[in-house]
Amino acid sequence: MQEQFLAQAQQQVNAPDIAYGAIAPVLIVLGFACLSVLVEAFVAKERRWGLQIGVAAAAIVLAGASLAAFISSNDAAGGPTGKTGVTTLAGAVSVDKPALFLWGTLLALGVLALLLIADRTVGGDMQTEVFPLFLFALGGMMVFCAANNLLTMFIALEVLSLPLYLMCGLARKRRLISQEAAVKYFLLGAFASAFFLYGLALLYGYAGSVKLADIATAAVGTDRSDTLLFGGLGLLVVGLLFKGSVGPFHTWTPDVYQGAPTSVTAFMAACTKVAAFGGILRVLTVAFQSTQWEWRGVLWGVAIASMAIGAIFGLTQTDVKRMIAYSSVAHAGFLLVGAIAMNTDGLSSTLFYLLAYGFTTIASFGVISLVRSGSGEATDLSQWAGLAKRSPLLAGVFTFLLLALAGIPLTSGFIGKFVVFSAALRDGMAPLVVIALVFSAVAAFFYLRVVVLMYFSEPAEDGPTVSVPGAFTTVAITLGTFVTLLLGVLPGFVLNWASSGGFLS
Amino acid sequence: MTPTYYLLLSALLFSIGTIGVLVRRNAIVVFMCIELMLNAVNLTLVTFARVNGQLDGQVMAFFVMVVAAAEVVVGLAIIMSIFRTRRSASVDDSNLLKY
Amino acid sequence: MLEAFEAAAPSSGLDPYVPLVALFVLAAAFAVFSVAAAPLVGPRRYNKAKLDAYECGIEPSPQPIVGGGRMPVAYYLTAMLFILFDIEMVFLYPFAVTSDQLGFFGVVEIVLFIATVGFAYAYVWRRGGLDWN
Amino acid sequence: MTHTLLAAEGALPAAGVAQSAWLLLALPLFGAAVLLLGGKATNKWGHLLGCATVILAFVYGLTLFLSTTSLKAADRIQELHLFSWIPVDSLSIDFGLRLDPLSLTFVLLITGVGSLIHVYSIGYMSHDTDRRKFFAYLNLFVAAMLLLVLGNGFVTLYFGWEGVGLASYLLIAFWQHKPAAATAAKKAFLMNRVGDVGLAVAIFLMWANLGTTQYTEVFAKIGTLDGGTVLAISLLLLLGACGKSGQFPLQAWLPDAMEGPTPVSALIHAATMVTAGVYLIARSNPIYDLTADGRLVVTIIGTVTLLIGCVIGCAYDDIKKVLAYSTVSQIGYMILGVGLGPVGYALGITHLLTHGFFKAGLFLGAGSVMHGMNDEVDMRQYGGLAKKMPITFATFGLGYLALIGFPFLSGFYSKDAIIEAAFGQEGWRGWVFGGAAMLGVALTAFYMTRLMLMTFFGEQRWKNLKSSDGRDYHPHESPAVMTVPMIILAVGSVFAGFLLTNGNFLANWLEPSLGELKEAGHPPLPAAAMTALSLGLMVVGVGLAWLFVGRKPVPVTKPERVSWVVRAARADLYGNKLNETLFAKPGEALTKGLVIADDKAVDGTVTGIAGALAFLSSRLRRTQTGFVRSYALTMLGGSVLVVAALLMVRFS
Repeated sequence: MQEQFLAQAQQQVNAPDIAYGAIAPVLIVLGFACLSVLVEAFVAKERRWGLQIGVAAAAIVLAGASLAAFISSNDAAGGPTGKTGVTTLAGAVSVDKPALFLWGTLLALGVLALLLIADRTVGGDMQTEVFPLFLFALGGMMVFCAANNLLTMFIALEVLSLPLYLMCGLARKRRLISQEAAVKYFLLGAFASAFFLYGLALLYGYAGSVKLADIATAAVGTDRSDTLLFGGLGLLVVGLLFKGSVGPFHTWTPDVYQGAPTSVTAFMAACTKVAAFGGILRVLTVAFQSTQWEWRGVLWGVAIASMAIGAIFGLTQTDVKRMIAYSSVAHAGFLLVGAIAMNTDGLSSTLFYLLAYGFTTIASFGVISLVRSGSGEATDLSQWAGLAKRSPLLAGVFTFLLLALAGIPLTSGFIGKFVVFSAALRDGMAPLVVIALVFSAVAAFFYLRVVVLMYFSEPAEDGPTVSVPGAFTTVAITLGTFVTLLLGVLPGFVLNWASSGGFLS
Repeated sequence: MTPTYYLLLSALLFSIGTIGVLVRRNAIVVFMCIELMLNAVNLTLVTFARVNGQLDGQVMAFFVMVVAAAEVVVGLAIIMSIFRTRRSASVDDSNLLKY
Repeated sequence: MLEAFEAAAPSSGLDPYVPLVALFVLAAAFAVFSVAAAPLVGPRRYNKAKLDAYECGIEPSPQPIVGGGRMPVAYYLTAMLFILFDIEMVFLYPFAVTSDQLGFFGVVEIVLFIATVGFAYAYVWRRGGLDWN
Repeated sequence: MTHTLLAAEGALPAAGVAQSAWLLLALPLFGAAVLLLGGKATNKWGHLLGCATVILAFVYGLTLFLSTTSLKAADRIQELHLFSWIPVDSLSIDFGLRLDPLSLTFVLLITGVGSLIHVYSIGYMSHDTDRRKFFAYLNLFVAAMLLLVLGNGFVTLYFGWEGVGLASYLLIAFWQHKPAAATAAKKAFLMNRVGDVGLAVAIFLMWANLGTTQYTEVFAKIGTLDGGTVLAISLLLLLGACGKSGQFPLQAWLPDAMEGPTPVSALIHAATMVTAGVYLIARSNPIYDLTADGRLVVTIIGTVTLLIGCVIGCAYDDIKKVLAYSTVSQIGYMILGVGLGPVGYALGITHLLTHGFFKAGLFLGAGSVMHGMNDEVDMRQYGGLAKKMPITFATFGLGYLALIGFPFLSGFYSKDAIIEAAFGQEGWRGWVFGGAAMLGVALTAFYMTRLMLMTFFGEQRWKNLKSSDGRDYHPHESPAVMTVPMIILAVGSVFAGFLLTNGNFLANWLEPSLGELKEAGHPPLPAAAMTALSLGLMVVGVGLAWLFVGRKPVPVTKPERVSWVVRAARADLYGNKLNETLFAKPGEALTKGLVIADDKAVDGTVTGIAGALAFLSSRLRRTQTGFVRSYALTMLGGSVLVVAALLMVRFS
């Protein structure tokens, strides 16, 4: 041991090359997050809210601009399809085509979520600390999608999770359930990261490195015991599936979605899912492609369990936020179907699905935040009866979004399901696709139940009022709905982008 | 040196932590059990670092410790705030969100 | 699995730690012995001070309802801050040891790191986290 | 196999007039958009715009048709590429239009009949406050239906398929304040979904096995698949067709759909949308050519449906439901026709066209009767209306004669051709299918004559009755805006059959799309004998109807029924209530049986599964206890399972 120390001491350590252009979006988001902390510290209370919105918006806009700049220079650098991407920071971060797509998705969804969080006219009863937390979480998600070794991935996982735990508990009005959501999410999240970490440790023991590419090399030929490999893979995947709220690791989802402030739920539902599945796709493709015949059957089972749990539990929910939570569990199952189709179609279709699902979900939560009774948001479904008579526009928009979640044609949800299932079919998973179709039919029941409730029931006497949305919420809902429609009619552009290239190891 | 014993010990600690999460009611104790799990992982990492003859595992243990510390702070903050409103740190009392 | 490790592990290397283990065993034995022996040999006379959670003079507040006492929130807050800033040192030690080899880049990195921690410190300070009351 | 060759060579890019074919979709879509987005501002002229877009589309369709007829037969398949719709590397779906004789035929049917019905609706819906919305939905329907028939691939077809489903749903539920209408719309929507799943899976199968869903490529490559896959695809397509076209076992929604306004019944649920299934099968002819078993199932479904439709049609007193079951039965004929393969594709389409004319005319006539009769649909309340509504009577009568196959009217040409082709099948099939189709002729004649007699002839029963809203009946002829379309359709009912079949005009025209019309094999009877037989059966049906309905006054309420067939037979001697006992009762029993089968088996399965799932759900959700420790246990259990399964897979 000491000899090794001495041996290493002789060498001059070279600083790793850093492609600042490639990682600029992440640096900007995290840098502005630090700036946002300073604003919290030094700016007077009454001026903080507006300033924080400005800082967060500037962060996302600048990050988006630098992302666009990098993409265009990257495309210009290579042949007709552009370079595949850059691996930087001594191989810790890989900015490849899927990572760029996911970053774009995260930033776009981040704008919508920020709009919902920033609107104080309807929901905003949170402290200004929500903004730095939001930026840190967003930065963590971006790193998570691009992390090329497991340790970076773990740190990113915590950077994205810890702020989210706190954001869940920020509601002032329904404080008890908000705090309960936070404590549940935190304890279970920490529990899951412990599993992830143990998996990481076992894989380190197996491969002697935590780089995804090294694990892939080791899996092809090493004398270490496969117990380490598969034990590690199992635990690692459990940690990832937890973040993606895939059943049976979904137990936190309904409680947390219901308890957290609605704008935070929107952010969490859309962006965490994007980040988690970005991570799952990268880990499975880059590190474990050669062992797919061993783990694929197991993930089949997990996907089926998730779809079944989401669809069946969702049927009898009485709270609209809980219902969307179970819908997200079912969608996680569909996404997993695409993620385990180990071909380029599987990758691009899952990326598309993530984008489509994210917009629809954020818009849905935006709508939910508008329906209020005297004691705050009216999330109990019985209060939604006959809403169409009171507010036809809102009910119409929500119906459209529910149809998108159910996967009816002319919505992005349909195209998403279509491309995911056809990718799975091409990979010879016909039985799984049939099961997925059955469960998407079952899930359609509970979306339609809400539609029927809104249109064909008599409104309750003391029903909720629909508050007039502030400009921010209006913009968020409009954008989300518009993108849902646009991707349902003209998905070509996004599909092209999603399928422009694979992972760089 | 037989790394197996270290690995077994760390697996044992990890299991004790897991079981602690399942059986203890006090949120702080539940949380301490999670910390125990993280530290069990640290032991595994350090053992493997030794087996592999590298320093990577030890460095990773540092990172895990820092992350664990951050987790402690966030966790205690959340548990404290819920304790202030509820006057109870039992995880079984936080039971409004269900079904 | 075991064979693989046996092969990979260096055969010696634990020797420097043997005294450490001995010390650890002795300490543990003493602790167990003291705790076990006290109720057996000591007189059993209790008063309020002896039943206090801490006997070093600070009154636990609020008074314990049942069992062990509760500390005021300020204790926890300070403890949390201590842990946080203390643990960050974990990165400074390795840096200090290898700063020669890391060169200028290492200095930049560690300054950035300290600055980041400094932001958090600024927040804590401005928000009154360091005030006892 | 001319068509397969053509398909393999691919279609020509559209040129000349055909390059503007997107107008066909854009015009009605534009109308729908203006009317829906324009809101109340368009109330005054909305119906006129709605008619104008469809008429313009018809005019353009006619131009296109004429320009295509001037081309060589081989050049008549054209494709108009519009844009790349869903391009992912290997999944590339183009949005394009296929302009060939088959799709153009449908364009003319849809826009032609559609124009007439739009015009008719101006009068029919004149009292409705939501007339603008009605026209918007109708335009939306026309656009979707045109997309369905014009699309150049199965995905485009599916898009249109769902679009017409949506329009149909909206229009059935147009009077949603009636609970029956809302229920019927829901039923239609749900039963269509069953069929849609079949179509979707068929498309998935094509995609998975052939890597494409464009017609040209699918048809070119379909021969490379093994028989089982082709059979599966053909059966799944058939399931889709059954759902949309109200074929057994998914026929139950169609009669309920009559809760919608009558023009909707005429356009969507008689002339166009419900024939989409026939179109689908005819369009997929290269697939069906390869699988005799698949075609056999199609013919069986068609035969069963045509009999079911006839029998139930005999039992109803509701004029629109009788017509609806008649539609079910006639589509059964068409499905039977296209199921016969190369000897029948063109025959099925011919019957589809003639049926489009006369059934639309019949529905408009029924609408006109209801318009004059306070929206009453029970035929027992009618009677002797011929004098009060002469134009309606005349046009309806012509449609009736065409439907029952009266010599030299439309139905005579198109239906007999199918019966002859059915008899021409080998062995037992010829006798079974031909015989069933022949029997259908008699039943059709019976129920339609019964309808005619109860509505237009006999005692004026309405004189002593009041409608359910308490008003007296004052039957009157409808305004010209309604009667003119009826007259045009009646003219079509009379001449269309002759014009289309004269010198095999339609079959030749469709040849580039459907292949050459083959002669039926070896009919056991000479053609003349078969014609005579079917005419004879028709006369028997008419005669029986007159015997049981025409001679005696029709009871205003349904008479009590005798319960035994023996007593029924005895009552026959007095001609007393024979109608009810011999036909209505077994028919009713059959209907009831079918309704029970429908309720208990089909609906029962659906509601049963839904109930079971809801029960399961209400139990299982209790496992979400709210205790964080039990959640952790679930997660731990899941993790142990995942790790154990991985290790088992690896080490077993």
